[in-house]
Amino acid sequence: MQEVAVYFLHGLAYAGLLFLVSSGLTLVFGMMNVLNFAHASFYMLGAYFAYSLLVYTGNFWLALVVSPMALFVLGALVERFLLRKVHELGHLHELLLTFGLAYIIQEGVKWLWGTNPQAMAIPSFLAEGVNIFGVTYPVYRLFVFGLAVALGLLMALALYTTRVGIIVRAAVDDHDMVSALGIRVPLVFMGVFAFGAALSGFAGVIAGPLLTVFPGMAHTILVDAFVVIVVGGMGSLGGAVLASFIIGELQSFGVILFPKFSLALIYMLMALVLVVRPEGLFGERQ
Amino acid sequence: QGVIKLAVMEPLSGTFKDIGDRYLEGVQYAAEVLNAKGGINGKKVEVIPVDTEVKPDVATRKATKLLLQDEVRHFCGGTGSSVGGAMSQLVEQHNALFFSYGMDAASLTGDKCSRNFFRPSCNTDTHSYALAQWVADKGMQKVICIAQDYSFGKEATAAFVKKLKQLNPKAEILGEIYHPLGNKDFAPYVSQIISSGAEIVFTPNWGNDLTLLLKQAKPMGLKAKFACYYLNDENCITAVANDEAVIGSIASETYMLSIPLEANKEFIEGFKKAKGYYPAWLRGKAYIAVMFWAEALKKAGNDKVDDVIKAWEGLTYDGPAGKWVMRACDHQAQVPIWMAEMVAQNPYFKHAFVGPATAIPADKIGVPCEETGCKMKK
Amino acid sequence: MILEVKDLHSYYGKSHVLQGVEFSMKAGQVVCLLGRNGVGKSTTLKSIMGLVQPRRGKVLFQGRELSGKAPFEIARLGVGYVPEERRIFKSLTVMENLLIGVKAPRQTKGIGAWTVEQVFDSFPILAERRHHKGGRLSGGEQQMLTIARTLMGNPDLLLVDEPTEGLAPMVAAGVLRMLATIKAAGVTTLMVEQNYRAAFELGNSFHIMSKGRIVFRGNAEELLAAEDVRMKYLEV
Amino acid sequence: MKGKGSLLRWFWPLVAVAVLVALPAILPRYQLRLVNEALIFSLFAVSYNLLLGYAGLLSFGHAMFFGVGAYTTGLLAGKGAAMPFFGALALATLVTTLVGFAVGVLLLRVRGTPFALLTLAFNALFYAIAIKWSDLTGGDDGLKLFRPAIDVGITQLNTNAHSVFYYITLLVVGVTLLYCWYFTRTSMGRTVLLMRENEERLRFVGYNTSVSRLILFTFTGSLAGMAGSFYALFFSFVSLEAISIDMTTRVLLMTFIGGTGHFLGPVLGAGVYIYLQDFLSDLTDRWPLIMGVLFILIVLFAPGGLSGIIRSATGFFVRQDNAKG
Amino acid sequence: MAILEIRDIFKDFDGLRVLTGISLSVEERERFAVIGPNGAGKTTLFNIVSGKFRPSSGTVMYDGDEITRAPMHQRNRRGLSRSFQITNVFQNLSVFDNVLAGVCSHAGLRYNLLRRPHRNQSLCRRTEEILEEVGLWEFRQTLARELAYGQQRALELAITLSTEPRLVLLDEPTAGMSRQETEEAIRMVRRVTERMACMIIEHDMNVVFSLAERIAVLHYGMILACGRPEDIRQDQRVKDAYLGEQGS
Ligand SMILES: Nc1ncnc2c1ncn2[C@@H]1O[C@H](COP(=O)(O)OP(=O)(O)OP(=O)(O)O)[C@@H](O)[C@H]1O
Ligand SMILES: Nc1ncnc2c1ncn2[C@@H]1O[C@H](COP(=O)(O)OP(=O)(O)OP(=O)(O)O)[C@@H](O)[C@H]1O
Ligand SMILES: [Mg+2]
Ligand SMILES: [Mg+2]
Repeated sequence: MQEVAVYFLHGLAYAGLLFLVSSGLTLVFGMMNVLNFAHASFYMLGAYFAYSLLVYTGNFWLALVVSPMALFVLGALVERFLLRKVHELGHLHELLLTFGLAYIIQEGVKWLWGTNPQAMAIPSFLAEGVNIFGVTYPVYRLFVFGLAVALGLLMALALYTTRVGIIVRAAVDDHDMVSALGIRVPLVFMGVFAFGAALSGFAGVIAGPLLTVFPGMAHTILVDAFVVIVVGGMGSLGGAVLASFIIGELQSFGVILFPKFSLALIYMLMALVLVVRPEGLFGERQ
Repeated sequence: QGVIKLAVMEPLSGTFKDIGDRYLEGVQYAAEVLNAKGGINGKKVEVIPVDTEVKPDVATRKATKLLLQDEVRHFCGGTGSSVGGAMSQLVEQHNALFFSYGMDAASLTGDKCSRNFFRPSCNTDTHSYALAQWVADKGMQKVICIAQDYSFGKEATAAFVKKLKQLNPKAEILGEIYHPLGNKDFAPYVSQIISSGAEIVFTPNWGNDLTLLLKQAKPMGLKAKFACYYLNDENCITAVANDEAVIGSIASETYMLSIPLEANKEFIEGFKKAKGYYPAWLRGKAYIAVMFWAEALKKAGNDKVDDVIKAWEGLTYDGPAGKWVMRACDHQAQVPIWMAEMVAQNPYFKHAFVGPATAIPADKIGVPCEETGCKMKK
Repeated sequence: MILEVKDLHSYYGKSHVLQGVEFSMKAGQVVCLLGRNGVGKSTTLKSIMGLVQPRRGKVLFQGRELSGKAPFEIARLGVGYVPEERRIFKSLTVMENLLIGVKAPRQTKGIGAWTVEQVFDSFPILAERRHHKGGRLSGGEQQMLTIARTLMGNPDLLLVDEPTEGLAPMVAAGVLRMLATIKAAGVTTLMVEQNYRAAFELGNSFHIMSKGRIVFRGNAEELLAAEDVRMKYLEV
Repeated sequence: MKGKGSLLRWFWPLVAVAVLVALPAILPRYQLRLVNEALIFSLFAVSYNLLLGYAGLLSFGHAMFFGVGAYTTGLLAGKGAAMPFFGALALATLVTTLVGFAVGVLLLRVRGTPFALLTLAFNALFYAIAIKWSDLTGGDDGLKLFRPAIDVGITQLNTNAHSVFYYITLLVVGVTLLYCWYFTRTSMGRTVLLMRENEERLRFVGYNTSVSRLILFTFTGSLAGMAGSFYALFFSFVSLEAISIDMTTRVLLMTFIGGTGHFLGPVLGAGVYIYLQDFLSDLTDRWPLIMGVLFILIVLFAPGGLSGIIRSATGFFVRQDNAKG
Repeated sequence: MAILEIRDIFKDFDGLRVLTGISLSVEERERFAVIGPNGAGKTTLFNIVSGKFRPSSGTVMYDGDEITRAPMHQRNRRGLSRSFQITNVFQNLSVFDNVLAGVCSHAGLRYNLLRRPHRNQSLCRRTEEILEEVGLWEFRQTLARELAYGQQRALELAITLSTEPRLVLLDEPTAGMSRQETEEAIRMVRRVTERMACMIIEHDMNVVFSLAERIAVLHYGMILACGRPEDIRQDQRVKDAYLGEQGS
């Protein structure tokens, strides 16, 4: 019983991380119909920015705040000067653009920061273990999960109670109409894209101390995030929550339950969902 | 008159750049040392770095260019068994020479062995045997293995388990855990290790998979120590960024800074003076291998491939890592493996690093010629 | 003149849909655009709103040039648009649909100064449904919601495209009554309506369109009198 | 009049063929090898473009077919099994055809972005299989193989000779590419275009678009498999690289840099990519970055790729098809 | 004998009931019109007959066989063809290729890997014939998207006819046409549908009354009335619900 609880906790921490990455991805997809391949690259950049900030200032909290802000700006620039340019060429081109961008960021990161995994120091109280369920459990993992929940709640609150949230959700439905109601939709798009980037960057910062900072980190989480949005339903925030949770737990319990298939587990889940409900758990049927 | 061109086939860009760079530094230093003494047989050594990107097709394409356009006959490299396989195939076709100081797959000197390929280094079998020997010597009973889920991880684990069972039939293997290559979250695996109650954890993990395993194990309260293939890596230790997580664990390698031999002390001093940093791990491995190769050239008296092959077979080289013998039957060097416990206080770095090393002699861990599966065409 | 449209030409690809539309409106008026299917009535509204960019001609709203502006800028100047396909936001509740219509504060204060309460007064059924998802409403309710949503922006000029389309006669009558209320509040309305008889009381002026041009202008009596025009352009 | 026209029409193709045939006599061996490699990747890229450019399907999984072709060849021509040259080639192509069919069936229902995502997932799955099933694939160590000699009655052709292998590649790849070009004109090829334009409408004129999608997917898969098979024979070695997402990225870059709007675009792209890689990687370790920037620039400013640029500059790549409007 | 017979069709979209128990039949070579206000479910009915949607319940019989669940392409091959309310052609292909698609399909040349339709004399001739019939012959090399709207509608019709159907469903074939164009369209439809049965949705009463032999009036997903044009024109319920005072 105590074991089960521990594995459950393990799953939660990764699920939290995954949610922070995939929620931005799914939001951007829902609104702009663009599958952003560079989304995970923003996550990686978030981690690297934070790493550099830590090297120079030594202040983790500062990095936690500044790095997502930097990514917000970067995201806004990407949307304004790249994505919007190819918008009229269609989704294929937008997708290819983000793909190329991911490729460049990947190479750029290797160039600027090298290929060695880098460690990020965290405040010492976070580095400890605490005793729960009679076992030692790392505080940092609880911290990650806590942050993810807090951010998820904040986001839901923003999306479901504020005017901006209403606009964002309306623009998912029909953005021409939103524009005709006097709302500057391009700005909203830019904002959402930038916000997604910032969120992803934030996830990168908190992932850094847990998973180290290295050039492969974008790719490893990208595939998982894709699976999350396919399973959850493309464009659905609630779907992202549920799918992140499922995948986090699946990877955790999969280690003991299906050790032979650990590699293919999430693909099998995706295949299953696609057969049973091609539009994803929370997705809308076309 | 003339030079001997030595192409170094390493990843100099991409994910494994850091590995390739360090190997290359070792080779380059060896060339400097040789050239400072007048070269080999009166010819200077010219090092040609080649970026393989760890892609066999890229490696062979570039090597072919060197073979056909630049008349390069000598190649070396240490990263990526697949590059090794492709290269050994290529040099056989063109009758050139390829030697590796790092590619571990036993098959390269086993069923895939080639007359034109030499391995002046250890392989997975000997490396695992050495760790098994150490575990057996310490009388440890409860052992668990965790490895990356691909051919290397499996081979290394299989060899370890086989040897340990031989040496200590009472030892209990509590599990063989395989996780995906490039795994993100080790927490569930660490929990599994903790609940198994193992005394020692065998792991052939490398790169981030090793870093993360060590890093995530500590705050979860794992008490057992790790017996590692690749802990002798200063970059890994800095990335773990927690000395506590590594102290007491075991590193094993053909070369480490703390080898208590006079030749090693000389080598380290010279290297530190020339480069300003220590020739830890890969640099040392590459250096020794190149020096070994140079011995073969000296013995042959020229750098013609056929002569060098003949000369290298059976040659002995007494260097910074002890006495190495190049076996003729499979071109696998018979080398001692050095073991060291990680300690906080060390003369090299501020962070924890290898303590005093002890050797497990080559004859205890070698694989007999008949068992390698090598049928070399002469 | 609150709205002046001069020699407006719009295209969809190569098809020349508006071929020189000209008319103007006084503040407080209700003008009905009539005409058969596909003559360009909706396109006229879209061209004013900036949803279709006219290639030639001018639209002046309160003396300001609209062509070339983005829809949101036009909306912020005080133009409200009710599209013909309803286009409510399906995943938002009725309340949220209304809230989104509240524009950023603009310089000229709108006439009616509509609030949510007022809207609910005028459309009691929407008040009942305020927490329902837009997509679940019936066609008539959706139509009311679309109009109400636009009113929340307090427009000086309302562009309404076939507000009674596809509505049961009773519902349609309700919508027209509501437009009368809006008119009484002083909002200028440009309305496309197929069923002109129903709009007789509401409209100050009737423009008939054919092939992208306005071919007839007149008030209700004039329209009734012009039997030939009606036969040619409107009736079966 | 007609005779003159058709003579002119055949002039450039004939010159091209003559040059290609003469190359072994002109070029140094290494340069010939590069051309050979470019030829193999041309086939791969053309097959990719049949999906991307002609059918409008963005796949991130084309390397799985390439890889399956390569591995099958590796097994057939590896130790033990000594298949004849063309036998190995044909069998590898056949195996990929079957794999293409099976994957195609599973992907029938999805299009657009989910299609792109799922092909990516399938590629990852195949990669995982190649890693795990190391008894068969050699896992990370890869597979060694030997180019089988070809029996021609009295003597044996030594396929290890550069020019011999080059001529074989030229012949087989050339004929296949010729067929691909012909394919775009056959009724099936036209169906692919129609399908991209308006799949729903196509069903209402009596086409079973599931069948046509499946045929296309299988066909492009088998072409990619053939390219993979040649790749294996060319390098005499197969590694995970052949089935990795990296390989998909490679073919995507080639195709897009060359241009998706023209049949020969991907051929141009493959050539440019191989040469740029060879040239740039000697100059700098950062060549992938340069490739990435080139790719982005093309997406942004020249969606027609290099062939599009050449076309608008010189009118050389005269529009022969209406693959792109 | 009826070529098309539909019985008790219901259709829901996520709880929204669009069709409630439609039954009707179309005779061989009959021209049958469906009219009704926007959103009454006319297009939905067409979509069910042509196979784009499955009905929630009810059956569709074609030529004596049940086809309720048959995929669209099979229905088309048996001679059931449709046009679309919103122009739905192959925008980036030439007019000729648009029609050739249907002609090939009818000739069974759909997935052939060896034969080239453009080199097939008889197919090309047949395509040109159809283009002549709808008056698009001069435009055969033009890309479909470059056609004027009315011509696109004609192309829509040409594609529909290209598979030589026995029953065609025309969804507002004259929508968006000028009066003159409409007159021509009526003549054209009359001419080309002589050999086949035809079901038309139209809002233009001119078209409906000059073409249809029988009319069904759809209102809120139900058939309000069904009969000959004269009767429909006089029907009080129809006047109230749809025609309004216009009819009188
Ligand atoms: N997005 C579009 N693309 C191409 N053509 C269009 C588009 N929208 C409308 N059209 C065409 O432009 C013409 C004018 O359309 P418009 O919608 O303005 O007509 P309308 O007078 O409002 O007719 P209705 O009574 O049917 O609403 C029609 O022929 C229509 O088919
Ligand atoms: N795919 C769909 N999903 C949900 N609702 C739909 C769908 N298609 C149609 N509807 C709804 O079904 C109703 C009937 O639509 P339909 O298109 O059949 O009307 P129609 O009679 O053809 O009208 P029109 O004359 O305007 O073409 C409408 O309220 C429409 O919103
Ligand atoms: Mg309209
Ligand atoms: Mg309709």
